[in-house]
Amino acid sequence: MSLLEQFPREEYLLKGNAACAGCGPALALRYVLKALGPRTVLVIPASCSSIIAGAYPKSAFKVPVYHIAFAASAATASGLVEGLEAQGIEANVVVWAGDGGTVDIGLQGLSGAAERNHNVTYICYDNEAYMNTGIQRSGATPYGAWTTTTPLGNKGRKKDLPFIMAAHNIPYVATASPAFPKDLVNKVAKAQKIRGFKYIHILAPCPTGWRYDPRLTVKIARLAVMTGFWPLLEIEHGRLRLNNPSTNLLDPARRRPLKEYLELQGRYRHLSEEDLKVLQRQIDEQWARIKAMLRVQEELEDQVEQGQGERQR
Amino acid sequence: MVELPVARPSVGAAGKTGNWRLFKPSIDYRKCIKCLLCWMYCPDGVISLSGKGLPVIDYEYCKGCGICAEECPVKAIEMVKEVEG
Amino acid sequence: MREFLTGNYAAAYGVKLSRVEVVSAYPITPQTSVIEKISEFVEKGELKAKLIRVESEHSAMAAVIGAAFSGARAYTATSAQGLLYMYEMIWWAAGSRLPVVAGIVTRAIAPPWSIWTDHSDFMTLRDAGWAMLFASSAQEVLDMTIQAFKLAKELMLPVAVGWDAFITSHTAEPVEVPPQEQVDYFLGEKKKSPAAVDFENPFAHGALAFPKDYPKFREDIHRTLKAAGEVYSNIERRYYEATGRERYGLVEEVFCEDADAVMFIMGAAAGDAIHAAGELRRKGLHVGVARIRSIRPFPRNEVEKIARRASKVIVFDRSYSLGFGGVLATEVRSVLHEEGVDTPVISVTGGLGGSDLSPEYFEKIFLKGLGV
Amino acid sequence: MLLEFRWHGRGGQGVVTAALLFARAAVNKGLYALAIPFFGAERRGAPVVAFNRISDKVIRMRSSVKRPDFVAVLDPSLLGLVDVAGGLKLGGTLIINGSKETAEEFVEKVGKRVAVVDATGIALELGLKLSGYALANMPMVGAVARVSGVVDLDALRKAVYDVWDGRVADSNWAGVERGFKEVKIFG
Repeated sequence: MSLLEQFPREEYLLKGNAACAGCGPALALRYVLKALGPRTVLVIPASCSSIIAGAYPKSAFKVPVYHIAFAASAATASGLVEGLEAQGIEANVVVWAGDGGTVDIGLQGLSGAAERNHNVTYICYDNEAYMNTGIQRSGATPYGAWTTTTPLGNKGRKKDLPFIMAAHNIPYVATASPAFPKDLVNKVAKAQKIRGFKYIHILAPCPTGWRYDPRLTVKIARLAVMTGFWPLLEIEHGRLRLNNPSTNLLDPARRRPLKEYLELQGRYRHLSEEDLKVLQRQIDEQWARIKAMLRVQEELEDQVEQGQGERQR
Repeated sequence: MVELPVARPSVGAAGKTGNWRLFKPSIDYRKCIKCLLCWMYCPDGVISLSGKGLPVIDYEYCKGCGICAEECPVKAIEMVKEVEG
Repeated sequence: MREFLTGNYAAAYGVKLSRVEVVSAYPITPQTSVIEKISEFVEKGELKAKLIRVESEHSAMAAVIGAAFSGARAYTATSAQGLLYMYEMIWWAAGSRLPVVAGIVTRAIAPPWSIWTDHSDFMTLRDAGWAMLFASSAQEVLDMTIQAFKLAKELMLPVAVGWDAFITSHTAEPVEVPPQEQVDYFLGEKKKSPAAVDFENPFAHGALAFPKDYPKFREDIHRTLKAAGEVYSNIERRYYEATGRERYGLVEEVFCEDADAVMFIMGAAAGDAIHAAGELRRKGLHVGVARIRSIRPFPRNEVEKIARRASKVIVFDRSYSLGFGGVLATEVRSVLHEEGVDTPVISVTGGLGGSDLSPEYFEKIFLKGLGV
Repeated sequence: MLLEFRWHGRGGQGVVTAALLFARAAVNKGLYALAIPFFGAERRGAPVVAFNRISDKVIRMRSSVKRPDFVAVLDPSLLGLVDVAGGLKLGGTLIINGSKETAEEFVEKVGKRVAVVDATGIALELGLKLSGYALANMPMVGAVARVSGVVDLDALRKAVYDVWDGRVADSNWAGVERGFKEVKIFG
């Protein structure tokens, strides 16, 4: 399939918007909207995207948008989708929220909406800090990263929201990256077809906050995946699966050295060897957990299969 | 009539963002293999395709981030300094 | 049909008759039985609404906002802490010009914990761009809830209908429930809201507005609410024409025409004040009660007229602007000052946290006001 | 005409239900009635009160009843605990769930007209129970109706069958009817 077949030409994020040059979230949103098409309504909480949108009376989005307060996006989407259903109107209701609006202030509402399993796709574009207000630490800021509120490097550990969402037993959870647009578009398209609450978490590099030359956005996004920092995976009806190229990265030897990812970013400039080890360990633990989960999942599936076989006998 | 705070879709919601640019991507069409990766990776969607399938940059809105130059597999795009005036 | 209903059940009947499409709420005493009754209607199929049992009041209002943005008729109800928790969204609903309706079962604000009525929670809505109506009986809760949906649509603003915890919310009384056809006729065909999502001509709702653009949105809400008194009066008239129910206006006047002392009061305690006024009249004292039914729009003309006739105005508040004084009293004084009415105004605040307001209590206030 | 009632009982005994049912019956008689629960943060077992105001005109007064014409006491154990006769009007009547002895004792003590009915006994005989409590409220509604003379059996019957149906309605109705018929006035 050619690129053009996979990515419709139609642009729904219009040019001349207010995103910074080289904006990872803008790139990701461009893909998301191409995957969803015009019958989509975005709910956007306070975030960079409230600014990317441009200012009244112009909007950079070619789809309907409801701009809402920080904590309220998931609940607003709940009401929106139920209201549309009540009136027999079909549309994709999609939340497009940053990491602060998702893992911090919006988490209560997100958890509630997920538990109620509304037919909503919630997409978190994660640039790992409050970039819109000027690079303050969020719950999604990784260990060691500089922000204006962690001037000596973040001591906390990045909140693992995809797995927290998976624990809600919603039908679909996925991670994605703008460096792998085909994977991203496939996931959004798949989510669109599943009824219920879908959660997609996109790691979206921010040249302004991560302190790098904007031309490197895709490269850095790619390295985040290739070093194993950001595994591409999906959890469909509870079943975890790695996606290419992360499928190969269960073997640590296949992962690129973490340093390659970090050294391109000014926010890690001060990182000590000790810090690097801590961060590396976190990544190794993450992969060990994924490995264990895949193994347990397989064992469970075998058992269920055997059990069914026995009952049949 | 109710004064509704609604904004309509428009190109250039933030103005002519081409003037944000310090460097300008320049495509060497002799090298271009029409892979369209530049089109795909452009965060601003300012690259369109000519009738011949060649990428064309809209300099009115290109912010000059340089992702296209970075991702071009045959190095057909070069970032050149904007000339003043 | 005549039913025997509590104020909260009456609200639920109002919601049902208004054919609400989305209800979203979070439980809080004393609001709960509104939503319990609505749940019953929905589960029994008597009301075809989506019921979203959210995880917080902030989400309750956010969901109602989302529903209104979809174009659906939406309702929520809450009290006290719940209202304060949804406060950010309260402003959002008004700023968005979304015609949602909220029932506010008034309850004192903690700490210390209290589940009983006063109007402090309701009064926090004053500056937020909502129309604010206040009922004093279950009948009025039902009528006002239905009227509120019409008012919201005509103003393109959210409307709050308040009533007192327990005294109204849990007190049962005979209520005339209008037949569905009458309410359908009154509310009319549902038209597409200009603020609702549009896929053919998409727009972004609530995008950034620079200082040159922002003021006009606020000014329009201000203008709309200031002029809403006439809109409400028309609605009440049309409701009367459709159902034959009573009409009160923005202020219900009892014995006001020839009163020396008039008491402005809002909510269920007005009934006790009216009773007291009746007793005093029997003793030859000319006192009257002016029950305020709408805080936004504020009944400027009515207040002015009533106060001009009287020699003494008493304003009874069931809430404070802490550190300043009674909220209603402040507004009444402001109107009288602007209109050049020099009738003396006595401000009395009482009944906070549900403390009982009896006719005897109001008799004393009247006597004090008259200087007897 | 304005008659005011106060109901005493314990949380879980159906005091509010009694006030509601009684008011409904009054409405069935073409009267205007309010059933006013005094809600506290009461829990099961704690003393609770509810009120009725009944009139031939619309009643706007909603404060708690302080000078009742009739007081109903659903649980005899409250007699020593709560000032059940407090504020009772001159010529008012206390209607107590209890025995002849309780009544005589009480008449002496408060000097008021007292009526008694063995509501608990009736409830137990009819199997009127909820979560372990004998529901004395049904016979008490009947007794209060009879003593006050505000509503008759027809109005009560309609009220019961408006609120409940099936077997629950039948047994509740049996309780109300027996309370109505078995109440006795002393003093």
